[in-house]
Amino acid sequence: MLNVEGVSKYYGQRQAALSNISFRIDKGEMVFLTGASGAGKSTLLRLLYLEEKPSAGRILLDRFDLSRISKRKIPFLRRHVGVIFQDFRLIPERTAAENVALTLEVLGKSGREIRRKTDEALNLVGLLGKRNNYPYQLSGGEAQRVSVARAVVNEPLVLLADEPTGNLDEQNSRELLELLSEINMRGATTIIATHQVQLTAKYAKRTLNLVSGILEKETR
Amino acid sequence: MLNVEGVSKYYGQRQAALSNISFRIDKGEMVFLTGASGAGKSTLLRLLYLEEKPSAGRILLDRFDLSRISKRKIPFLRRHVGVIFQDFRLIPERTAAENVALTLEVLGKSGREIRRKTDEALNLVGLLGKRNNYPYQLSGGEAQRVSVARAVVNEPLVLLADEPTGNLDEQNSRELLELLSEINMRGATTIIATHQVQLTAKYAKRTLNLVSGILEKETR
Amino acid sequence: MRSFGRIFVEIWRSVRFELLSTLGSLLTIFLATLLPGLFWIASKNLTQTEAELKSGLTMDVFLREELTVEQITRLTKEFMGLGGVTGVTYVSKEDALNRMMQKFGPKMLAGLEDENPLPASFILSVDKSVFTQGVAEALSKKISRYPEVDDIVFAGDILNRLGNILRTTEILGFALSVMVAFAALFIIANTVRVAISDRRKTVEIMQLVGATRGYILTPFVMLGGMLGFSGAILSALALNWITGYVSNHLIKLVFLESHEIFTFIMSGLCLGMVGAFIATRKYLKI
Amino acid sequence: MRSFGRIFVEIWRSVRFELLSTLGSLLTIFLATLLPGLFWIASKNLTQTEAELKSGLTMDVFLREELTVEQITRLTKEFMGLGGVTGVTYVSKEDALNRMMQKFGPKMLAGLEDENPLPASFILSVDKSVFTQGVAEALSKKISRYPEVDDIVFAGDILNRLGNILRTTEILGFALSVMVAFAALFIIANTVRVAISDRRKTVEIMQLVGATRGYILTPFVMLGGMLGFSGAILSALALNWITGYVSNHLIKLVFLESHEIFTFIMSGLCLGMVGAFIATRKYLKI
Ligand SMILES: Nc1ncnc2c1ncn2[C@@H]1O[C@H](COP(=O)(O)OP(=O)(O)OP(=O)(O)O)[C@@H](O)[C@H]1O
Ligand SMILES: Nc1ncnc2c1ncn2[C@@H]1O[C@H](COP(=O)(O)OP(=O)(O)OP(=O)(O)O)[C@@H](O)[C@H]1O
Ligand SMILES: [Mg+2]
Ligand SMILES: [Mg+2]
Repeated sequence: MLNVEGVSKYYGQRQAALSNISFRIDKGEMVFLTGASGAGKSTLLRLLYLEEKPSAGRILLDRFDLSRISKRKIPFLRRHVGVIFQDFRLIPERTAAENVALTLEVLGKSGREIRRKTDEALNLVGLLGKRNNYPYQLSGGEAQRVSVARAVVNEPLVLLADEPTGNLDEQNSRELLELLSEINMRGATTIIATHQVQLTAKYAKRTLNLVSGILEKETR
Repeated sequence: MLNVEGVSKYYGQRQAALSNISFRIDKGEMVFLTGASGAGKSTLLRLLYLEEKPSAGRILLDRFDLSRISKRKIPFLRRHVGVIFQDFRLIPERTAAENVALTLEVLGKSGREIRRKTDEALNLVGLLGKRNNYPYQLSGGEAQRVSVARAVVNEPLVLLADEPTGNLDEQNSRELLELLSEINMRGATTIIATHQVQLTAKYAKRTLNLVSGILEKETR
Repeated sequence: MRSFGRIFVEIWRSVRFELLSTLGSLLTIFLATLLPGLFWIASKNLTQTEAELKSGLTMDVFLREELTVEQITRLTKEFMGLGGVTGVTYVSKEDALNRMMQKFGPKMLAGLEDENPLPASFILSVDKSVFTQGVAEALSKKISRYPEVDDIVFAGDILNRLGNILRTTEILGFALSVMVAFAALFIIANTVRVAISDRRKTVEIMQLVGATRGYILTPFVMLGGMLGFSGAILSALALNWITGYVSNHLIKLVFLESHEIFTFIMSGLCLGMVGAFIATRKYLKI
Repeated sequence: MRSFGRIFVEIWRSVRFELLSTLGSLLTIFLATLLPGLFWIASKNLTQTEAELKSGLTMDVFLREELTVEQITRLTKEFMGLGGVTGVTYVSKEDALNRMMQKFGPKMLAGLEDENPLPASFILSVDKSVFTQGVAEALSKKISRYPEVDDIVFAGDILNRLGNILRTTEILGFALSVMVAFAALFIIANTVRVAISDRRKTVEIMQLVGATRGYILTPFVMLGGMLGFSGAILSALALNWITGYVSNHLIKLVFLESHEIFTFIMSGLCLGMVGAFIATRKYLKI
């Protein structure tokens, strides 16, 4: 499914954010990506949803070579990748529901379907009551959950989550991880970047640990 | 120092983000503010740095009544309040160092002093090496630490921190809290909002716990 | 697929909070398109007037004395043989006096009948070729060689100089119009830039969830097109009114013909879309 | 305290990445200020020309026959007594013929000396009061009551109507200029809005760390002022050139005087600052 082969990413010349990373993730797997602040977790995810290109190495997603894909095809690939951003990236002038709906609108889905699926997704993260709140009317944790709802609303093939529990209390964190693993069960290959090592322990899933851009050890 | 008297905050009519909150914080105290996602922690802090006004009640900071202060005086009050925002709020077109310098620039400090203090603050959060990085060139945790540096660079009388460790791994979290308590020792009244209850336990400081906008219990 | 409804919602989102600004930009575009329109109409009318003046222009050949019928016939024939001459009319002393009287009124010239001081003349109609450099001079040299001819008067030189001035003015006007068109392009681009810059985060996020360039561009390009289109229509209406007003109060003017109006308005539309496209492109990463 | 250095750094931040856009807006403001300038110069020259025409205008009183010296003296005195008349000149039949010959050349009117058909006349110089409604009519009525008077010719009516048209044109021009000034205001406001909208987050954060309104506003208002100022200067230069060109090739024109140029450029500056202020204010919360 996902094949990362000797990928490096340099910003400027001084330091590598990622050095010669290689790993394979099978279809339907759920993998944690851990590491200290600045270790390169977000950078790796950014390569996977094509916000940036690797400086060296290859990334194969399904049949596509992400390092070579043409610009015109990027949007169509992204439609199969759901992303929960570390900084949420909600559209400020749209309500929670409209933000979630965006993923479906872009696909040209019908109004009825958009409404049904949007409500479903908001319900899943426990925010149906805040459907008409604008992002500035949401707490940090609520915004994070809206971002989750938007990522999962279209049942993506790949789900990337960057620090999805950073702004959540324990109770909410646990619920959110339950939700992500449920979506994973339904078939979505899931990669979760987090620095909360105690979380990964609880799930006993495969864990990739980054230390200053180097893939240190792989635990299971 | 800080006197909150029967403060409520309503958004729309449906639900109160804060209901009839009252507490006192003495000069030089360090207080944790805990509560689940959406409990009202950020809202309370927003009232303290005057991004919003309370719907009811009074807030007295030093000799100033924050609920009555004139718009023209707000900037001058804010200069004595350092804030670490939950969403960082770094200026995208300025480097880390320039972001930290902003607080001092606004005060009309000399170039030499600005450079000295900025470097000092960045060093404190361990990011002197990233002084020339723009915010998009920082990891989530690094951005959070720049936000910390900006808040403390001018040695504020009051220091408000909203989820300052949300994007940090354990090691960095501990270091940051050490830093905040050090700044507190130097005299800054400090309020830290967080959902990581295990942190507050370690420090054995006074803790205000919010549950759905109501001040539940006060532990020490 | 991508419904029109959505596009108008997007446009409305841009315009909603900025109604005043949108109206301001409409006013500006209206004014900006007014100037090229004015120059177009002015140039059209001037060209037409100049053509009329030229086609009505004659070369007056004054004669030493009245001619006999044979002389008239002969000279008429010979003059017609000269290049550029399209018609020859003989004006006797009496005809000349009648014409003069019509011009100045009989009272002023009363008593002139008895001793007519005006000379007889030939009036030659000429074609456009005479307005080319040197042709008129050659023609009048040829004619002045006839012993019957006393003097030749031809206003072509003055008209030619006038024509040159008109053409210079037209070139200036055209240059100014091109500059103004650029300005209009810029104004529209800027208005759309404000709209998109206010929503740059939206655009960025749309791209991240899989929106194509076209999906994001379309509403903004349409907004620009609508601005240019409406501005040009307002401008055309104003030009029509101005032309009418001047026609009634000053001098008769012709307005643009319908296909020219169409070109004018479509130029506004295209200008708007191009301006918007340029402005929007910058904000797209892919 | 707040150093000039900082302000220019802020302006430079705004302009740096948007050099082309800033130049575009400069061009637009230049064009926008050109139009009021043109109208100003046109109106100045037309007013002056009209005044000259009016001051040179005379009322021609044609007489039935030549007068004796006593008659001339008497009538001159009486005409001078009439309101609005500032001078009286007697033109004998011979004088009239001489004038006519000067106008049309002696050849055309040769032989007229023997039997002069032109009448004698008085030429009355008149002052401005004659151009007010009804005064000219009253005056000519009074004069026509003299038995010596045959006919009165006064071009004031035509000039008056011409004046009216000029004034209408001036009003239109002024209205258009006001609209264009609004447009210029809008263009500057929009340019500054793009600058500030690109940096709205910056502005918000600056306020949160304790920047005053003035601290944030100043660089943007200065940017607007500089745009308006430079645009007006460019415009003044272009107007000077155009005036010179027209003076050399078409008709002599006067240019604005130095205090008028100063007013013109300062208007640009103020317009720019006001536009920028309006644009910036919206983005401030406190
Ligand atoms: N665009 C960029 N230009 C330069 N350096 C960058 C850029 N983006 C990231 N970096 C650097 O690369 C390193 C890895 O960043 P990354 O965001 O991947 O860290 P992370 O593991 O997500 O950390 P965190 O847990 O704090 O979010 C950091 O040191 C960061 O400063
Ligand atoms: N501007 C607003 N308009 C309407 N509702 C708002 C607004 N701001 C906050 N709220 C609501 O008020 C409640 C408290 O929000 P607040 O941001 O204070 O929570 P929090 O304790 O900081 O949570 P978190 O830990 O998730 O950041 C939330 O339910 C939120 O949706
Ligand atoms: Mg990260
Ligand atoms: Mg919060």
